[in-house]
Amino acid sequence: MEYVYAALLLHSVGKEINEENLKAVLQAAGVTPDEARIKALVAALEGVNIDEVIEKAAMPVAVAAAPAA
Amino acid sequence: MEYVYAALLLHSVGKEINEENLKAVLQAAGVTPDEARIKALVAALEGVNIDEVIEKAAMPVAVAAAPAA
Amino acid sequence: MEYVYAALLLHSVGKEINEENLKAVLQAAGVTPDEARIKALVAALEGVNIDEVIEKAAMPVAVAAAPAA
Amino acid sequence: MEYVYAALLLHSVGKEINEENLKAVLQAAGVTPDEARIKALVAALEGVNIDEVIEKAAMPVAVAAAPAA
Amino acid sequence: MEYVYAALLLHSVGKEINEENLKAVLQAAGVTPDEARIKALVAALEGVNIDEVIEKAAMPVAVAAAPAA
Amino acid sequence: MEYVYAALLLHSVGKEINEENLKAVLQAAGVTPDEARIKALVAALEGVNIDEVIEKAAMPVAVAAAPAA
Amino acid sequence: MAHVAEWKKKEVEELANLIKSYPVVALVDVSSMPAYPLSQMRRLIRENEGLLRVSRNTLIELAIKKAAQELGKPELEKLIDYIQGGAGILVTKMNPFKLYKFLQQNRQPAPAKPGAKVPKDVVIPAGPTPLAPGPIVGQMQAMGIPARIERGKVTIQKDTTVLKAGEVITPELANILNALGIQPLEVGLDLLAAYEDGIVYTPEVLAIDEQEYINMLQQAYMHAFNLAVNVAYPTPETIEAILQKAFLNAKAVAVEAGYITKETINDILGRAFRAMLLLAQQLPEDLLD
Repeated sequence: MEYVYAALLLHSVGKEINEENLKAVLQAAGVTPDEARIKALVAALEGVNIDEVIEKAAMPVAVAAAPAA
Repeated sequence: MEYVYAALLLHSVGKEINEENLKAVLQAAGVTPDEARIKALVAALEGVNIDEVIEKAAMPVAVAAAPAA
Repeated sequence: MEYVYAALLLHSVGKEINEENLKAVLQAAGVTPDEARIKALVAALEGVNIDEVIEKAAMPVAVAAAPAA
Repeated sequence: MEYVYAALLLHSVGKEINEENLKAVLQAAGVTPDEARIKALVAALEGVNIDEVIEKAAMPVAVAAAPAA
Repeated sequence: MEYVYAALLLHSVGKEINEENLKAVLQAAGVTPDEARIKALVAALEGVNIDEVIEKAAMPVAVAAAPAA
Repeated sequence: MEYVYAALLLHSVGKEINEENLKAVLQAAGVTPDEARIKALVAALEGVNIDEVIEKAAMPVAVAAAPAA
Repeated sequence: MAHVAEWKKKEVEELANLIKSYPVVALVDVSSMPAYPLSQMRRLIRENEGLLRVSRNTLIELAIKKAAQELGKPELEKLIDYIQGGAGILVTKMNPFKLYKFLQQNRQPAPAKPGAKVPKDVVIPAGPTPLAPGPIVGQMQAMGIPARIERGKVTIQKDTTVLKAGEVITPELANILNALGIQPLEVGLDLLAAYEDGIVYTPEVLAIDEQEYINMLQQAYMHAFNLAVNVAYPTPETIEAILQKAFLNAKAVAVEAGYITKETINDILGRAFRAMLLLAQQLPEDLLD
């Protein structure tokens, strides 16, 4: 998850989630970043609206009705 | 939440969550860290078992039905 | 399952779910597509709102235990 | 999710989830595969028992046991 | 709600929720305390186990309605 | 939580949540305020719409559906 | 006061002194209290740092005036407007709200009396009663109470509400309730008004809804909790929720992006699999494997 945390850290401070920024953060955390994983993450996050996803994550979870007894 | 993401990043790579490490990560993300917030976070995390806490969060929310008597 | 996964794959990349596309994907996966099933699948999916289905799949639903009567 | 659908398609027809197979399927769906994401996916799925994971996923959520009345 | 916050503040620091303490806290917040409201609050909270009340509020998971047997 | 209660007390009476006011309220409650925690709170609340944030559920809440009897 | 008897002067003097020596002065109506419960209440009040003195209404009025004058607190005189029934003076250190609550909590159940209004719903509970079979069974049934003889005892089939709060007890029902040992009435000191610090409080003001305060406490706590977690202000109470929220946020984003890690793989594969299942449900059966 360290790559995801790094991405959310960047997002929460308003920085772009790109390879360079991710690398900088991960290195500061003492990790040698894996190019492929960074590229994959950046690509995967393209088109994802992070604010929306987070907002949804906080939303109430629907509970299916218990089956009739 | 940036301070918390930074803390989770450090935790997930096995680094100690201390003032110095948090500062380094936040600075790498382009933030000027607030000393007070860093201190407060480090203090609050003392004695907290992060793995356990996260594991709890990862569990799906099971809602126990009140048993019919 | 493979027919449905092929349809979901096409849908997620914005391609039309038609006989030709389904065939191409299945063949690439090493399957000899069954003409009749492909036709039936395309017909059956017409009018189905796939985005809605995917949305539903994403919602974590907690199921209340069936109460002992 | 297209990479995941492609992987599950391969899995459901008994094909190995490797870079080559994923690429073929994605290309057949009209996507230019991202090397990094493919590598990351293959790496992430290594050692994962997909059947087991899927079986768990079919159950929406842990069901709290209803105590017998 | 200021009276209730004042009460929770006192409770959380282990101070008694009485007229004198409430007045002191409210005055420090720049409020001229209303005698009657303070008296009413003190009387209402007497014998109330605040920790218990709070714990109940803190449980985010709604309890499924007791099913009719 | 005493710092948060103090902040909400100030907020609910329309006073600014700044170091000075927080200190005054906490001292009135008999606490010796911790500078770092006060500073951290003031910093964390900067630019935050408190009325909105207090209503926003912090965690996903499961909403129980009334079970069919 | 020229023609006032000596004992009355003394009584007024004593009452006034009493009023002057306690912060809270209340008027109560003791007329519904039988002698024994009244003496119990006196003891209870003494145990709670107070005193109850019953006197003639006219003397109480004079005493209040005298005390108000001597204390220089004209607001105290307003209490006089609330003197009624068999008034008594209750002086205490409890604040008026606590006093009201105290009096409410110490009301005692009393047997049914025809013509009296009940303060609460009256329920005859289901189950066996100590009554032996007799004409009372027919009387109960006539009133819609599901009574039956079981194992030689009158048994009530299910909980039955026979009176709603505020309704009047009929003579027939009074018989039945008394036979069952159900006490639907309450006796206690009725607070007429209470004075403290220049303010006269009436029962309407003093009847606070405790549940409302509990709700407010819970709401205040939730607000504080939400605020602290949403702005990530770590406290011992919130640190876990903050960590969980951060984790859940990260996980939600990774799952949405289809970015597989050991924390997200179950969700991602599960999502894809469930999408397949849900879609398959919409297809004709012969299409499925």
